[in-house]
Amino acid sequence: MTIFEQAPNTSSTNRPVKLVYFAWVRERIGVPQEEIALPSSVVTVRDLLHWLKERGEGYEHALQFPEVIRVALDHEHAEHDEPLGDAREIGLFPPMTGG
Amino acid sequence: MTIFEQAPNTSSTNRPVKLVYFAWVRERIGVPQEEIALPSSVVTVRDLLHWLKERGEGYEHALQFPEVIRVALDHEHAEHDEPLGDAREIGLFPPMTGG
Amino acid sequence: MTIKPVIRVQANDFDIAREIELATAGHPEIGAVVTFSGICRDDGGSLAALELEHYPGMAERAINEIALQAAERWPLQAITAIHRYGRVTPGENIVLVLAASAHRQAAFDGAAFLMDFLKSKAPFWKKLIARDGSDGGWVDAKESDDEALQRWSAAEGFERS
Amino acid sequence: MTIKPVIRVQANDFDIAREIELATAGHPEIGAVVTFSGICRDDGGSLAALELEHYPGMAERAINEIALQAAERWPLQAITAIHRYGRVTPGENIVLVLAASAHRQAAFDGAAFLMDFLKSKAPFWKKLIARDGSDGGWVDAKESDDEALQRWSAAEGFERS
Repeated sequence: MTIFEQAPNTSSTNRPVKLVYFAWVRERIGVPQEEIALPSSVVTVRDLLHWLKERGEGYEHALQFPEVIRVALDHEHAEHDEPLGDAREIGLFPPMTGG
Repeated sequence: MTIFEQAPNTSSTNRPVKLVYFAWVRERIGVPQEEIALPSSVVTVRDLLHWLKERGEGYEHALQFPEVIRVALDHEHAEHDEPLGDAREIGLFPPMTGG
Repeated sequence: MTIKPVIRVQANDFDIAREIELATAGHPEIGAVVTFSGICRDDGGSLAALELEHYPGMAERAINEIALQAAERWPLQAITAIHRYGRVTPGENIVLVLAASAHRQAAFDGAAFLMDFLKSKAPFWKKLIARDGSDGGWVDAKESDDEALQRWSAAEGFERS
Repeated sequence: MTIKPVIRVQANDFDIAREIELATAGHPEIGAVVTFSGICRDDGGSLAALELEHYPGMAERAINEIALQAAERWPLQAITAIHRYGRVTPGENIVLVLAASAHRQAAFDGAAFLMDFLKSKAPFWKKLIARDGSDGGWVDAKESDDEALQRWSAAEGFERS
Protein backbone atom coordinates (compact mmCIF):
# COMPACT_ATOMS: atom_id res chain seq x y z
CA MET A 1 0.00 0.00 0.00
CA THR A 2 1.43 3.32 -1.03
CA ILE A 3 0.80 6.13 1.38
CA PHE A 4 3.11 8.88 0.13
CA GLU A 5 0.32 11.37 0.50
CA GLN A 6 -0.23 10.59 4.19
CA ALA A 7 3.37 10.97 5.31
CA PRO A 8 4.00 14.04 7.49
CA ASN A 9 7.16 16.15 7.21
CA THR A 10 7.57 15.32 3.58
CA SER A 11 8.70 18.78 2.64
CA SER A 12 12.05 17.39 1.52
CA THR A 13 11.84 13.67 0.88
CA ASN A 14 14.35 10.95 0.14
CA ARG A 15 13.69 8.05 -2.22
CA PRO A 16 10.86 5.84 -0.99
CA VAL A 17 11.72 2.78 1.08
CA LYS A 18 9.81 -0.40 1.71
CA LEU A 19 9.04 -0.98 5.38
CA VAL A 20 8.22 -4.53 6.47
CA TYR A 21 6.81 -5.42 9.86
CA PHE A 22 6.72 -8.70 11.77
CA ALA A 23 5.04 -10.32 14.78
CA TRP A 24 3.46 -7.81 17.18
CA VAL A 25 4.98 -4.86 15.36
CA ARG A 26 3.00 -5.95 12.29
CA GLU A 27 -0.15 -6.60 14.32
CA ARG A 28 -0.06 -3.22 16.04
CA ILE A 29 0.76 -1.18 12.96
CA GLY A 30 -1.92 -3.10 11.13
CA VAL A 31 -0.19 -3.72 7.80
CA PRO A 32 2.57 -6.21 6.92
CA GLN A 33 4.41 -3.69 4.74
CA GLU A 34 4.22 -0.30 3.14
CA GLU A 35 6.14 2.03 0.83
CA ILE A 36 7.05 5.27 2.49
CA ALA A 37 9.00 8.37 1.48
CA LEU A 38 11.21 9.37 4.36
CA PRO A 39 11.99 13.02 5.05
CA SER A 40 15.67 13.86 4.79
CA SER A 41 15.70 14.57 8.52
CA VAL A 42 15.47 10.81 9.09
CA VAL A 43 19.09 9.66 8.96
CA THR A 44 19.62 6.87 11.46
CA VAL A 45 17.60 3.83 12.49
CA ARG A 46 16.69 5.65 15.71
CA ASP A 47 15.45 8.67 13.72
CA LEU A 48 13.22 6.36 11.73
CA LEU A 49 11.70 4.72 14.82
CA HIS A 50 10.90 8.06 16.43
CA TRP A 51 9.53 9.54 13.22
CA LEU A 52 7.33 6.50 12.53
CA LYS A 53 6.00 6.52 16.08
CA GLU A 54 4.29 9.87 15.37
CA ARG A 55 2.36 8.52 12.39
CA GLY A 56 -0.69 7.35 14.31
CA GLU A 57 -2.12 5.21 17.04
CA GLY A 58 -0.97 1.85 15.67
CA TYR A 59 2.58 3.12 15.19
CA GLU A 60 2.53 4.69 18.64
CA HIS A 61 1.48 1.34 20.14
CA ALA A 62 4.01 -0.68 18.14
CA LEU A 63 6.93 1.65 18.78
CA GLN A 64 6.09 2.76 22.31
CA PHE A 65 9.47 1.48 23.49
CA PRO A 66 11.60 2.03 20.40
CA GLU A 67 14.72 0.69 22.10
CA VAL A 68 13.36 -2.89 22.05
CA ILE A 69 12.61 -2.85 18.33
CA ARG A 70 15.06 -4.73 16.12
CA VAL A 71 15.77 -3.36 12.67
CA ALA A 72 17.19 -4.90 9.53
CA LEU A 73 18.47 -2.89 6.57
CA ASP A 74 18.17 -4.94 3.38
CA HIS A 75 18.06 -8.14 5.48
CA GLU A 76 21.05 -7.22 7.67
CA HIS A 77 20.71 -6.46 11.38
CA ALA A 78 21.41 -2.79 12.15
CA GLU A 79 22.08 -0.96 15.41
CA HIS A 80 19.91 2.02 16.28
CA ASP A 81 22.71 4.51 15.75
CA GLU A 82 23.49 3.27 12.26
CA PRO A 83 22.52 5.44 9.28
CA LEU A 84 19.81 4.05 7.01
CA GLY A 85 22.14 4.67 4.10
CA ASP A 86 20.61 3.59 0.83
CA ALA A 87 18.66 0.67 2.25
CA ARG A 88 15.68 -0.22 0.05
CA GLU A 89 13.91 -2.55 2.46
CA ILE A 90 13.76 -1.89 6.18
CA GLY A 91 12.42 -4.58 8.52
CA LEU A 92 11.06 -3.73 11.97
CA PHE A 93 10.34 -6.46 14.48
CA PRO A 94 10.43 -7.54 18.13
CA PRO A 95 13.35 -9.50 19.61
CA MET A 96 13.52 -12.83 17.84
CA THR A 97 12.28 -16.06 19.37
CA GLY A 98 13.23 -18.74 16.88
CA GLY A 99 14.61 -22.19 17.45
CA MET B 1 40.23 -73.76 30.94
CA THR B 2 41.15 -74.79 34.45
CA ILE B 3 44.82 -74.58 35.24
CA PHE B 4 44.90 -75.01 39.02
CA GLU B 5 47.74 -77.43 38.66
CA GLN B 6 49.95 -74.92 36.78
CA ALA B 7 49.65 -72.10 39.24
CA PRO B 8 52.83 -71.35 41.16
CA ASN B 9 52.78 -70.35 44.84
CA THR B 10 49.64 -72.27 45.50
CA SER B 11 50.81 -73.49 48.86
CA SER B 12 47.87 -71.68 50.48
CA THR B 13 45.14 -70.83 48.00
CA ASN B 14 41.96 -68.75 48.09
CA ARG B 15 38.76 -69.70 46.28
CA PRO B 16 39.22 -69.76 42.48
CA VAL B 17 38.38 -66.66 40.45
CA LYS B 18 37.51 -66.22 36.81
CA LEU B 19 39.92 -63.97 34.94
CA VAL B 20 38.73 -62.42 31.68
CA TYR B 21 41.00 -60.65 29.23
CA PHE B 22 40.26 -58.17 26.44
CA ALA B 23 41.92 -56.57 23.41
CA TRP B 24 45.73 -56.85 23.41
CA VAL B 25 45.78 -58.24 26.95
CA ARG B 26 43.73 -61.17 25.64
CA GLU B 27 45.87 -61.52 22.50
CA ARG B 28 49.14 -61.56 24.43
CA ILE B 29 48.03 -63.92 27.18
CA GLY B 30 46.55 -66.13 24.48
CA VAL B 31 43.26 -67.10 26.13
CA PRO B 32 40.08 -65.05 26.55
CA GLN B 33 39.50 -66.30 30.09
CA GLU B 34 40.63 -68.80 32.70
CA GLU B 35 39.79 -70.02 36.19
CA ILE B 36 42.64 -69.55 38.61
CA ALA B 37 43.18 -70.19 42.31
CA LEU B 38 44.96 -67.19 43.76
CA PRO B 39 47.44 -67.60 46.59
CA SER B 40 46.42 -65.79 49.75
CA SER B 41 49.42 -63.47 49.30
CA VAL B 42 47.52 -61.81 46.43
CA VAL B 43 45.37 -59.22 48.16
CA THR B 44 45.11 -56.12 45.96
CA VAL B 45 44.64 -55.54 42.25
CA ARG B 46 48.32 -54.60 42.05
CA ASP B 47 49.33 -57.86 43.76
CA LEU B 48 47.33 -59.76 41.16
CA LEU B 49 48.97 -57.99 38.22
CA HIS B 50 52.48 -58.63 39.53
CA TRP B 51 51.73 -62.23 40.42
CA LEU B 52 50.18 -62.95 37.02
CA LYS B 53 53.11 -61.37 35.21
CA GLU B 54 55.35 -64.17 36.49
CA ARG B 55 53.20 -66.93 35.04
CA GLY B 56 54.89 -67.10 31.65
CA GLU B 57 55.92 -65.30 28.51
CA GLY B 58 52.44 -64.28 27.37
CA TYR B 59 51.60 -62.85 30.79
CA GLU B 60 54.95 -61.08 30.92
CA HIS B 61 54.25 -59.48 27.55
CA ALA B 62 50.68 -58.51 28.41
CA LEU B 63 51.51 -57.11 31.84
CA GLN B 64 54.92 -55.63 31.10
CA PHE B 65 53.66 -52.24 32.24
CA PRO B 66 51.11 -53.22 34.88
CA GLU B 67 50.26 -49.58 35.66
CA VAL B 68 48.51 -49.13 32.29
CA ILE B 69 46.25 -52.19 32.76
CA ARG B 70 42.64 -51.46 33.75
CA VAL B 71 40.90 -53.88 36.05
CA ALA B 72 37.24 -54.55 36.79
CA LEU B 73 36.04 -56.55 39.79
CA ASP B 74 32.67 -58.14 39.01
CA HIS B 75 32.11 -55.57 36.23
CA GLU B 76 33.08 -52.54 38.34
CA HIS B 77 36.23 -50.49 37.67
CA ALA B 78 38.80 -50.88 40.44
CA GLU B 79 41.94 -48.94 41.30
CA HIS B 80 45.22 -50.81 41.63
CA ASP B 81 45.39 -50.37 45.38
CA GLU B 82 41.94 -51.82 45.97
CA PRO B 83 41.64 -55.27 47.54
CA LEU B 84 40.23 -58.00 45.32
CA GLY B 85 37.78 -58.79 48.10
CA ASP B 86 35.41 -61.57 47.15
CA ALA B 87 35.26 -60.73 43.45
CA ARG B 88 34.31 -63.77 41.40
CA GLU B 89 35.12 -62.33 37.96
CA ILE B 90 38.14 -60.13 37.35
CA GLY B 91 38.53 -58.37 34.01
CA LEU B 92 41.93 -57.16 32.76
CA PHE B 93 42.18 -54.90 29.75
CA PRO B 94 43.95 -51.93 28.14
CA PRO B 95 42.65 -48.37 28.41
CA MET B 96 39.26 -48.21 26.73
CA THR B 97 38.73 -46.76 23.27
CA GLY B 98 34.99 -46.86 22.75
CA GLY B 99 32.71 -44.29 21.18
CA MET C 1 37.93 -25.67 3.94
CA THR C 2 34.97 -24.42 1.97
CA ILE C 3 31.73 -25.98 3.00
CA LYS C 4 28.30 -25.13 1.72
CA PRO C 5 25.81 -25.08 4.58
CA VAL C 6 22.40 -26.53 3.81
CA ILE C 7 19.87 -23.95 4.98
CA ARG C 8 16.14 -24.37 4.57
CA VAL C 9 13.12 -22.47 5.87
CA GLN C 10 10.03 -24.54 5.16
CA ALA C 11 6.47 -25.26 6.25
CA ASN C 12 6.91 -29.04 6.13
CA ASP C 13 8.50 -31.34 8.65
CA PHE C 14 11.98 -32.74 8.06
CA ASP C 15 13.50 -36.21 8.29
CA ILE C 16 16.55 -36.23 10.56
CA ALA C 17 17.88 -39.59 9.32
CA ARG C 18 17.71 -38.34 5.74
CA GLU C 19 19.48 -35.08 6.62
CA ILE C 20 22.29 -36.99 8.34
CA GLU C 21 22.61 -39.20 5.27
CA LEU C 22 22.75 -36.20 2.92
CA ALA C 23 25.23 -34.34 5.12
CA THR C 24 27.67 -37.23 5.51
CA ALA C 25 27.49 -38.74 2.01
CA GLY C 26 30.86 -38.47 0.27
CA HIS C 27 32.68 -37.38 3.43
CA PRO C 28 34.62 -40.43 4.68
CA GLU C 29 36.52 -38.14 7.05
CA ILE C 30 33.40 -37.43 9.15
CA GLY C 31 33.55 -39.26 12.47
CA ALA C 32 31.00 -37.32 14.50
CA VAL C 33 27.55 -35.97 13.76
CA VAL C 34 25.59 -33.94 16.30
CA THR C 35 21.97 -33.08 15.69
CA PHE C 36 19.74 -30.81 17.70
CA SER C 37 16.02 -30.97 17.17
CA GLY C 38 13.76 -28.41 18.76
CA ILE C 39 10.29 -29.79 19.43
CA CYS C 40 7.04 -27.96 20.22
CA ARG C 41 6.20 -28.54 23.92
CA ASP C 42 2.60 -28.68 25.11
CA ASP C 43 3.12 -26.35 28.10
CA GLY C 44 1.38 -28.71 30.47
CA GLY C 45 -1.49 -29.31 28.06
CA SER C 46 -2.48 -25.64 27.65
CA LEU C 47 -0.95 -25.18 24.21
CA ALA C 48 -2.79 -26.18 21.04
CA ALA C 49 -0.13 -24.95 18.61
CA LEU C 50 2.62 -22.49 17.86
CA GLU C 51 2.33 -20.14 14.92
CA LEU C 52 5.83 -19.50 13.60
CA GLU C 53 6.37 -16.28 11.69
CA HIS C 54 9.57 -15.46 9.83
CA TYR C 55 11.11 -12.79 7.63
CA PRO C 56 11.40 -14.50 4.24
CA GLY C 57 14.72 -13.92 2.57
CA MET C 58 16.36 -12.50 5.66
CA ALA C 59 15.80 -15.70 7.65
CA GLU C 60 17.75 -17.88 5.21
CA ARG C 61 20.45 -15.26 4.90
CA ALA C 62 20.87 -14.81 8.66
CA ILE C 63 21.10 -18.56 9.28
CA ASN C 64 23.57 -18.96 6.44
CA GLU C 65 25.80 -16.29 7.96
CA ILE C 66 25.71 -18.00 11.34
CA ALA C 67 26.56 -21.31 9.69
CA LEU C 68 29.54 -19.78 7.87
CA GLN C 69 30.79 -18.34 11.15
CA ALA C 70 30.56 -21.80 12.71
CA ALA C 71 32.49 -23.25 9.77
CA GLU C 72 35.24 -20.69 10.28
CA ARG C 73 35.49 -21.44 13.97
CA TRP C 74 35.43 -25.23 13.96
CA PRO C 75 36.66 -27.80 11.44
CA LEU C 76 33.23 -28.86 10.22
CA GLN C 77 32.62 -30.96 7.12
CA ALA C 78 28.87 -30.35 7.00
CA ILE C 79 26.29 -28.02 8.50
CA THR C 80 22.54 -28.26 8.08
CA ALA C 81 19.93 -25.93 9.55
CA ILE C 82 16.22 -26.27 8.87
CA HIS C 83 13.60 -24.06 10.50
CA ARG C 84 9.89 -24.50 9.99
CA TYR C 85 7.29 -21.76 9.72
CA GLY C 86 3.52 -21.77 10.04
CA ARG C 87 1.51 -23.84 12.48
CA VAL C 88 3.30 -26.48 14.55
CA THR C 89 1.53 -28.63 17.14
CA PRO C 90 2.99 -30.14 20.34
CA GLY C 91 5.35 -33.00 19.66
CA GLU C 92 6.17 -31.71 16.18
CA ASN C 93 9.62 -30.58 15.10
CA ILE C 94 10.38 -26.86 14.89
CA VAL C 95 14.05 -26.72 14.05
CA LEU C 96 16.95 -28.99 13.13
CA VAL C 97 20.60 -28.15 13.42
CA LEU C 98 23.30 -30.60 12.34
CA ALA C 99 27.07 -30.30 12.55
CA ALA C 100 29.50 -32.93 11.33
CA SER C 101 33.23 -33.13 11.91
CA ALA C 102 36.12 -35.56 12.17
CA HIS C 103 35.99 -35.16 15.94
CA ARG C 104 33.22 -34.99 18.48
CA GLN C 105 33.97 -31.73 20.24
CA ALA C 106 33.84 -29.63 17.06
CA ALA C 107 30.51 -31.24 16.15
CA PHE C 108 29.05 -30.55 19.62
CA ASP C 109 30.34 -26.98 19.75
CA GLY C 110 29.33 -26.19 16.19
CA ALA C 111 25.77 -27.38 16.77
CA ALA C 112 25.41 -25.57 20.12
CA PHE C 113 26.78 -22.35 18.61
CA LEU C 114 24.36 -22.56 15.69
CA MET C 115 21.39 -23.08 18.00
CA ASP C 116 22.36 -20.24 20.33
CA PHE C 117 22.63 -17.81 17.44
CA LEU C 118 19.59 -19.10 15.66
CA LYS C 119 17.50 -18.57 18.82
CA SER C 120 18.12 -14.88 19.04
CA LYS C 121 19.67 -13.72 15.78
CA ALA C 122 17.50 -15.36 13.13
CA PRO C 123 14.24 -13.53 12.35
CA PHE C 124 11.60 -15.94 13.65
CA TRP C 125 8.81 -15.28 16.12
CA LYS C 126 6.48 -17.64 17.94
CA LYS C 127 2.86 -16.99 18.76
CA LEU C 128 1.01 -19.21 21.22
CA ILE C 129 -2.36 -20.63 20.22
CA ALA C 130 -4.23 -21.76 23.34
CA ARG C 131 -6.25 -24.95 23.69
CA ASP C 132 -9.51 -22.95 23.46
CA GLY C 133 -8.39 -21.50 20.11
CA SER C 134 -7.60 -18.08 21.53
CA ASP C 135 -4.49 -16.07 20.73
CA GLY C 136 -2.05 -16.69 23.58
CA GLY C 137 0.21 -13.83 22.57
CA TRP C 138 3.78 -13.72 21.29
CA VAL C 139 6.53 -15.59 23.10
CA ASP C 140 8.85 -13.17 24.86
CA ALA C 141 12.55 -13.29 24.09
CA LYS C 142 14.50 -14.76 26.99
CA GLU C 143 17.43 -12.91 28.49
CA SER C 144 19.08 -16.28 28.99
CA ASP C 145 19.17 -16.66 25.21
CA ASP C 146 21.16 -13.46 24.86
CA GLU C 147 23.44 -14.58 27.66
CA ALA C 148 23.93 -17.87 25.85
CA LEU C 149 25.60 -15.99 23.01
CA GLN C 150 28.15 -14.40 25.27
CA ARG C 151 30.05 -17.57 26.00
CA TRP C 152 31.03 -17.78 22.34
CA SER C 153 32.85 -14.48 22.50
CA ALA C 154 34.57 -15.33 25.82
CA ALA C 155 37.57 -17.65 26.08
CA GLU C 156 37.05 -20.67 23.88
CA GLY C 157 36.62 -23.32 26.54
CA PHE C 158 37.30 -26.79 25.26
CA GLU C 159 39.24 -26.95 22.05
CA ARG C 160 40.23 -30.56 21.84
CA SER C 161 40.31 -33.02 19.03
CA MET D 1 12.66 -37.59 38.23
CA THR D 2 13.20 -41.27 37.57
CA ILE D 3 14.11 -42.03 34.02
CA LYS D 4 15.03 -45.38 32.60
CA PRO D 5 17.93 -45.02 30.19
CA VAL D 6 17.77 -47.13 27.07
CA ILE D 7 21.13 -48.89 26.79
CA ARG D 8 21.97 -51.36 24.04
CA VAL D 9 25.16 -53.07 22.95
CA GLN D 10 24.52 -54.73 19.62
CA ALA D 11 26.13 -55.97 16.42
CA ASN D 12 23.51 -54.39 14.16
CA ASP D 13 23.19 -50.80 13.05
CA PHE D 14 20.61 -48.49 14.62
CA ASP D 15 18.02 -46.09 13.22
CA ILE D 16 18.43 -42.62 14.70
CA ALA D 17 14.98 -41.38 13.65
CA ARG D 18 13.38 -44.40 15.30
CA GLU D 19 15.36 -43.89 18.50
CA ILE D 20 14.31 -40.24 18.68
CA GLU D 21 10.70 -41.32 18.19
CA LEU D 22 10.93 -43.93 20.94
CA ALA D 23 12.68 -41.57 23.33
CA THR D 24 10.23 -38.70 22.92
CA ALA D 25 6.94 -40.64 22.67
CA GLY D 26 4.68 -39.82 25.61
CA HIS D 27 6.85 -36.91 26.78
CA PRO D 28 5.09 -33.70 25.70
CA GLU D 29 7.44 -31.73 27.94
CA ILE D 30 10.46 -32.52 25.77
CA GLY D 31 11.54 -29.48 23.77
CA ALA D 32 15.09 -30.42 22.82
CA VAL D 33 16.72 -33.61 21.56
CA VAL D 34 20.44 -33.85 20.96
CA THR D 35 21.92 -36.87 19.22
CA PHE D 36 25.53 -37.75 18.74
CA SER D 37 26.46 -40.38 16.22
CA GLY D 38 29.99 -41.68 16.02
CA ILE D 39 30.87 -42.89 12.53
CA CYS D 40 33.74 -45.05 11.35
CA ARG D 41 36.22 -42.86 9.42
CA ASP D 42 38.29 -44.25 6.56
CA ASP D 43 41.60 -42.73 7.74
CA GLY D 44 42.39 -41.34 4.33
CA GLY D 45 41.43 -44.57 2.58
CA SER D 46 43.83 -46.82 4.50
CA LEU D 47 41.19 -48.38 6.76
CA ALA D 48 39.08 -51.34 5.64
CA ALA D 49 37.20 -51.79 8.92
CA LEU D 50 37.22 -51.49 12.66
CA GLU D 51 36.82 -54.57 14.81
CA LEU D 52 35.02 -53.47 18.00
CA GLU D 53 35.54 -55.64 21.06
CA HIS D 54 33.61 -55.19 24.29
CA TYR D 55 33.22 -56.72 27.73
CA PRO D 56 29.71 -58.23 27.64
CA GLY D 57 27.72 -57.50 30.75
CA MET D 58 30.10 -54.88 32.03
CA ALA D 59 29.65 -52.70 28.94
CA GLU D 60 25.89 -52.33 29.44
CA ARG D 61 26.33 -51.82 33.16
CA ALA D 62 29.02 -49.14 32.77
CA ILE D 63 27.00 -47.19 30.20
CA ASN D 64 23.90 -47.41 32.36
CA GLU D 65 25.79 -45.98 35.33
CA ILE D 66 27.05 -43.08 33.21
CA ALA D 67 23.51 -42.45 31.96
CA LEU D 68 22.14 -42.38 35.49
CA GLN D 69 24.82 -39.90 36.49
CA ALA D 70 23.81 -37.68 33.57
CA ALA D 71 20.17 -37.93 34.65
CA GLU D 72 21.10 -36.81 38.15
CA ARG D 73 23.07 -33.88 36.86
CA TRP D 74 20.69 -32.49 34.24
CA PRO D 75 16.90 -32.49 33.98
CA LEU D 76 16.67 -35.09 31.22
CA GLN D 77 13.45 -36.82 30.16
CA ALA D 78 15.14 -39.47 28.05
CA ILE D 79 18.58 -40.94 27.49
CA THR D 80 19.54 -43.51 24.89
CA ALA D 81 22.98 -45.01 24.31
CA ILE D 82 23.66 -47.67 21.72
CA HIS D 83 27.12 -49.03 21.01
CA ARG D 84 27.88 -51.55 18.31
CA TYR D 85 30.40 -54.37 18.46
CA GLY D 86 32.00 -56.54 15.78
CA ARG D 87 33.12 -55.34 12.37
CA VAL D 88 32.20 -51.84 11.26
CA THR D 89 33.28 -50.38 7.93
CA PRO D 90 33.98 -46.72 7.05
CA GLY D 91 30.81 -44.65 6.89
CA GLU D 92 28.96 -46.98 9.23
CA ASN D 93 27.65 -45.97 12.64
CA ILE D 94 29.58 -47.03 15.75
CA VAL D 95 27.72 -45.33 18.57
CA LEU D 96 24.60 -43.29 19.24
CA VAL D 97 23.97 -41.11 22.25
CA LEU D 98 20.69 -39.24 22.69
CA ALA D 99 19.64 -36.84 25.43
CA ALA D 100 16.23 -35.16 25.60
CA SER D 101 15.12 -32.33 27.87
CA ALA D 102 12.71 -29.45 28.11
CA HIS D 103 15.59 -27.10 27.33
CA ARG D 104 18.45 -27.19 24.90
CA GLN D 105 21.42 -26.73 27.19
CA ALA D 106 20.62 -29.76 29.34
CA ALA D 107 20.22 -31.86 26.20
CA PHE D 108 23.56 -30.67 24.78
CA ASP D 109 25.43 -31.09 28.07
CA GLY D 110 23.87 -34.46 28.83
CA ALA D 111 24.83 -35.85 25.43
CA ALA D 112 28.39 -34.46 25.55
CA PHE D 113 28.89 -35.82 29.08
CA LEU D 114 27.65 -39.27 28.04
CA MET D 115 30.00 -39.35 25.06
CA ASP D 116 33.02 -38.21 27.06
CA PHE D 117 32.48 -40.92 29.66
CA LEU D 118 31.57 -43.56 27.14
CA LYS D 119 34.83 -42.93 25.27
CA SER D 120 37.10 -43.75 28.16
CA LYS D 121 35.00 -45.44 30.85
CA ALA D 122 32.97 -47.99 28.92
CA PRO D 123 34.83 -51.26 28.15
CA PHE D 124 35.17 -51.13 24.36
CA TRP D 125 38.30 -51.45 22.26
CA LYS D 126 38.92 -50.79 18.59
CA LYS D 127 41.23 -52.74 16.35
CA LEU D 128 42.20 -51.41 12.94
CA ILE D 129 41.86 -53.67 9.92
CA ALA D 130 43.97 -52.29 7.08
CA ARG D 131 42.98 -52.15 3.41
CA ASP D 132 45.25 -55.11 2.62
CA GLY D 133 43.49 -57.21 5.24
CA SER D 134 46.32 -57.03 7.74
CA ASP D 135 45.89 -56.36 11.45
CA GLY D 136 46.51 -52.65 11.95
CA GLY D 137 46.79 -52.97 15.71
CA TRP D 138 44.68 -51.64 18.55
CA VAL D 139 43.71 -47.99 18.69
CA ASP D 140 45.57 -46.22 21.48
CA ALA D 141 43.62 -44.38 24.13
CA LYS D 142 43.96 -40.64 23.71
CA GLU D 143 45.06 -38.46 26.57
CA SER D 144 42.67 -35.83 25.28
CA ASP D 145 39.81 -38.21 26.06
CA ASP D 146 40.82 -38.37 29.69
CA GLU D 147 41.20 -34.62 29.76
CA ALA D 148 37.72 -34.31 28.32
CA LEU D 149 36.34 -35.89 31.46
CA GLN D 150 37.94 -33.35 33.71
CA ARG D 151 35.74 -30.49 32.66
CA TRP D 152 32.75 -32.28 34.12
CA SER D 153 34.26 -32.24 37.57
CA ALA D 154 35.38 -28.61 37.30
CA ALA D 155 33.01 -25.66 37.70
CA GLU D 156 29.81 -26.34 35.84
CA GLY D 157 30.15 -23.84 33.07
CA PHE D 158 26.86 -22.97 31.43
CA GLU D 159 23.84 -23.92 33.45
CA ARG D 160 21.02 -22.13 31.76
CA SER D 161 17.52 -23.09 30.88
